[in-house]
Amino acid sequence: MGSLRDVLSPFTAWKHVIETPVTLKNPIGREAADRYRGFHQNDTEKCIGCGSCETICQNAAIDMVPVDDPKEGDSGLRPQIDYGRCCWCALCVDVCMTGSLTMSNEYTWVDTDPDAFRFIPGVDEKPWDAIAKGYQRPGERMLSGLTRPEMMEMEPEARIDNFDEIVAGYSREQAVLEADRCVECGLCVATCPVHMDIPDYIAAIREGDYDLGTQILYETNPFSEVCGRVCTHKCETVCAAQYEGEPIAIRWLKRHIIDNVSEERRLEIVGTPQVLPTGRKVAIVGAGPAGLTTAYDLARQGHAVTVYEAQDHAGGMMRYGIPEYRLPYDALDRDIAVIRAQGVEIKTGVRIGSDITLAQLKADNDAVVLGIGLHMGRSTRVPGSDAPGVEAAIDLLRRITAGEEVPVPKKVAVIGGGNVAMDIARSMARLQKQKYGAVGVTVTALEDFAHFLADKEEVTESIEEGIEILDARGPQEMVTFKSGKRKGEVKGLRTWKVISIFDDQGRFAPQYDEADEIVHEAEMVVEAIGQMADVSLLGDELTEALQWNRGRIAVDADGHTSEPWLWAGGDSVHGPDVIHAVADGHKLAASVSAMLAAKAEVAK
Amino acid sequence: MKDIDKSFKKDTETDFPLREEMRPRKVTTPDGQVIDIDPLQDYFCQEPPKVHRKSYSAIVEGFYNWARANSLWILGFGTGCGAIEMRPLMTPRFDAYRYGIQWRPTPRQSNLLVISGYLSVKTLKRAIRAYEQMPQPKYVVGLGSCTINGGMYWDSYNTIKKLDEYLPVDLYIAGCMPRPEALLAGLMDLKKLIRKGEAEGANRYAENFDWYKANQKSVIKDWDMPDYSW
Amino acid sequence: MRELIEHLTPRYSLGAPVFQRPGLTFVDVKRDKLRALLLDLRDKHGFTHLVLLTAVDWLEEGRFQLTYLLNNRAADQTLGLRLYLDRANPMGDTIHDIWPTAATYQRELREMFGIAFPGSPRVDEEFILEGWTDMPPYRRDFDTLAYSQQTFVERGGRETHEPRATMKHKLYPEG
Amino acid sequence: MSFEWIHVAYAALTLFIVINYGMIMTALVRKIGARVSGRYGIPIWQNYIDLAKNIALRSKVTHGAMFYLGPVFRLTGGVGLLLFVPTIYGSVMHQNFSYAGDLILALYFVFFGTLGMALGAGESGHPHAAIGVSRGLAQVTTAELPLALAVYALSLQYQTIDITEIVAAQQGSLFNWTLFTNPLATVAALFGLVGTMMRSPFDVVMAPQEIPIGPPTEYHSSYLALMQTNRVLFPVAKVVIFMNLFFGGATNWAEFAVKAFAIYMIPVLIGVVNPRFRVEQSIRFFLKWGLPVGILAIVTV
Repeated sequence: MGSLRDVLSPFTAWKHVIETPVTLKNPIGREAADRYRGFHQNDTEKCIGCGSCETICQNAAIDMVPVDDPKEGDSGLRPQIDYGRCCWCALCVDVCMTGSLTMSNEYTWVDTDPDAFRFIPGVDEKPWDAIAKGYQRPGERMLSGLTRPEMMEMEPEARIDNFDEIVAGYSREQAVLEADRCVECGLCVATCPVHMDIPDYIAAIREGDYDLGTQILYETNPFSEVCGRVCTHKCETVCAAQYEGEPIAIRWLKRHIIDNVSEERRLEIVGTPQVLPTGRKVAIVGAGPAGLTTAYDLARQGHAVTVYEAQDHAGGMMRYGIPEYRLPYDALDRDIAVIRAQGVEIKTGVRIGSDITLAQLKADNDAVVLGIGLHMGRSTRVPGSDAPGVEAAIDLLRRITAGEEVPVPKKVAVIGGGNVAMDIARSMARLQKQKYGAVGVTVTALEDFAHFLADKEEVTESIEEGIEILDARGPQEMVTFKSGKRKGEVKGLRTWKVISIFDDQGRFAPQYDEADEIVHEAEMVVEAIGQMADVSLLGDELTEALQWNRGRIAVDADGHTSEPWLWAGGDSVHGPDVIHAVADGHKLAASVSAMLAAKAEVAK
Repeated sequence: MKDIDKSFKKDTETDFPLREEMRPRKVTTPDGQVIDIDPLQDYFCQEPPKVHRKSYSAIVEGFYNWARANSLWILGFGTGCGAIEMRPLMTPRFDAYRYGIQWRPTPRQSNLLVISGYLSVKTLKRAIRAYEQMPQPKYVVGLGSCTINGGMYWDSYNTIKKLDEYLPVDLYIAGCMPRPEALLAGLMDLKKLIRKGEAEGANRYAENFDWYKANQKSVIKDWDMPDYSW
Repeated sequence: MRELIEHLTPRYSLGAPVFQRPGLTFVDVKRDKLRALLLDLRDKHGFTHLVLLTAVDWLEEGRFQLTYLLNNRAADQTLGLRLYLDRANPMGDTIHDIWPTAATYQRELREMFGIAFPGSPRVDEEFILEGWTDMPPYRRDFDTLAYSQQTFVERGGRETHEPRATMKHKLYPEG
Repeated sequence: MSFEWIHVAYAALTLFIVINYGMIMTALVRKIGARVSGRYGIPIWQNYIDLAKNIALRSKVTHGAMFYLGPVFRLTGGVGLLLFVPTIYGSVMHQNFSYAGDLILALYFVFFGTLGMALGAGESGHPHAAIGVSRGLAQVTTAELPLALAVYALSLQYQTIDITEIVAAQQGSLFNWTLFTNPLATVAALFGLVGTMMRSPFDVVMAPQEIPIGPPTEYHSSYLALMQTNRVLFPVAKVVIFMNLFFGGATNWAEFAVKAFAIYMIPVLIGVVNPRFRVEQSIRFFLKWGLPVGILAIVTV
């Protein structure tokens, strides 16, 4: 038995009878903690419909449902959440790439209808839409990495006196790290002009299955080496990863695959055409990305394809426009070798119009495809632009590639702010370094740095290499020697400060601050303000017969010109860009092939 | 979504044998008499549930509904993790008793069956029997995701996904688990339903008895009880 | 721990030990040596507590792994014994007489993995499952989602769309 | 005292007042208990709602005549106890049917309800009910032992078995109450009171948490309503006996209300703050502490 104290002590509890009860007066609807994980909210403007929330949901509680039409970088889908499944673990919020999906701290939802517990946050109006409290992913906690592994690059001192490739490519470890950041949403696929299966080949990297990766690459693009290096990577601009860090380095990952597959293995994987020859013949003018892609596709279908190239080597602008330090020639050759292996015959050094006429091609073939590119530089047409010492960038680049001797003065001025301007500036800088041990290149661009046309890394690297880049400067005159032995030759470039480039209607009409004038001393002025196609090969008669659209050959959606036997595509039709040219090539091939099939049907 | 093995087929051939103690047999009584025993027939009532009409007078029915609403007796039967959220309501902090809500230990004295979260097949069997033993009118509240569409046990081999296939549910409360406050809000909503005379789940159960039984039997393989028990 | 393992290895032909972390060691054992080893560990080396007995289904390798987790409380040491059984005809040896709790674990393994433990009390009776006629559900070739879909009714009306396919369908229907 | 029919009406009125008094008082006591544990507790009219709800239930399952009679017997116990005891001393209206030997009858009625319950619950066939009944009877028997002994002591002291006479003997002064004239008997009787009021620590039989609610496990709807009515009536009736025997009875309704409430509060005071005894613990307690006090009360008279 216990003591009397044990018997009496319980009675002290009676003191509570006069105290205020601890009961909550009105518990219904009581506000939850500030960071309570309650019902979902979604900022549908911010949401890109990448579906990461759906993928990560362990309870299969999320469906992606269409609420809008897809746009670039937005699938138009939005998550619909089934509260008959959700367990409020907030993994979806933690993984949300844009941070649009959050949770309010509201938690009371009672309904007699079990089907009512399914809703699209942000679209179906709910009482908690405007609640600011609740769970948001803490900023510093990300489920995926934020930054790309740093690409190993040559230091400026090491790279400036040669044309060796600057970028080393990812190592296996780096590539896996980067591939792991991909959420496989596939938004990039639509944006890529050729719709490469980007998430799939990134997954192949993760698995270490480079053969599969190569196979996926070749399904949509025969220029993996090229695109792995110099693609304009539109895909990276819509990448879901960019909303929380850097976009996935899709281009480098593509290159990583192709770096890990030997040329022989690549030929084995891609193989040769698995169909009987159709007996149809197609001539393609220009061995650039558009022409070669067309050739690759048509050859795979069993057609006999001949490519005519005016230069000594195939590759077009990829070889003659892009400097070697960005795209080594042997890499390009490896891509072309695969295309050749499909039975494509490439006749180099054959100029249409002089060596063989288009009429001849038309007569010998079932179809003719023009992929002639933009090989003529535009001129600024300012005073003195026809003086000796004024060069077209595209022409200079071609001559450097072809191994011709080009003049290398100590001081060079470049007009233009695009990638071609950077290419020629950096190429000239290298030649100067080799010759004089010092760089003396000035780039004057019409645009200011905020609106620069060239890629950021191009600009950064140029500056690293000692190139002077001046933004918002409009060329006014090529200053020439007025007298002396070098009379008429260029001695400088006079530019004015640009106030605005476009007028109110958006037309090109630059305004200058004439007081801010600089004369850039230079013995060579390079114009890099754009290119045009050399359409002289068409001949007068055909030029007359074809329809034109602002100086370019008019084509329909499939690349078919107004002449039934003639197709055209690539840079000359759609402007300069490798990946667009490849896309065009596929389109042309499909169109030509459809026509050939129709012909075969008729022949039967 | 999880990957699924398309070639997987569940075993639909094998019948589960009736348990030994449920089989009909002969028993010798202490005084030497030999009697036949069929537990399924002898121990249980075989009468199906009836549809009970409302009171003839609307005023009386209204008063009754008011009384029913303000005297909710919950069967203290926690089927899943949600039972843990039901307990705070009994504590001084929430004090559900002030709303006329209390917990009863026996289905006979309860009007409300709260299916508190996931319901495994094994528990479903008990829940059905408990529900059927409750006097009419009776109510069922589904607590949490699991009762709505399986919740986090959506791919489990032994929990049911849709509670309304097996019992007539009056009300669902979303959450995993719902907080006690949400549960209390749900009970207040149920009170409104009862007062409006819309909580007639027991009659729905009686009207669609065959459908409910078929659904119940489709998942409970060892059905060794009568179709209706009270 | 290392000394103990070194001491026991020749006598019970143990496999190579894995020193997971301080206080936790795993080692492979042979079936015919298990019983003697367990008794030795319990009676002479202070491993008096059977923490758990569980199984792993190595489907690809065609075997079950039984893990006997023993704890020496005084020395704060846990020793996991791994024993491999043929998956086609899994037969374990009951140790309920060494640790009575093992009988419960063995009932569970019998029901969930289909591993037989002849002689273990009530081992063939239903344990957690009721009216189960399918293959033991913890086996990895038992697809729980597929089984669930074939058995239970889910709430209808749900349909999801893949972003990539939706965009492909809408933005470039031609392919 | 001669019988007149009007007494039936008077008794019904007493019954009505006492039931309502019990309804309100038990709710109030529950509220007080709730306050002790720091909450608000049930609304004061909750007992009426529960009663109405139980009557309003549509389906009723019966297990035979005895099942039905169980609660009836139980209620009879309560009603009988009340009716054969003078509720208000000296009042013609609420004298009820008290007669010369009513003390013995009252003692019988205290037990009668439990017996009826045992029969009814047994009929339900529910094993929990059977377990509950055996546990309940065992406990109640030992709890009533000190009460019975106290009553004997009282009848020895006052030389009568007429409650009205016992009450009459206590009139005049506060110190004429049995509480002061025979405190040992009072204490012994209070053991009985605390033990049979179905409150902690002696409520393991009917506690919801224990072998689900024991004897009434099968009772529901109207049957339960009957039992509920009894549950508010019976304690008050029992309290009335104690009031009459030990606390000087009541001469008007106000005195009745105060005294009944005060006596009712004795088990409440203990019950609210104490945990439950198991059945065998309870039995041991009554035999060890209640029984000697009861015997002592008889011996000292």
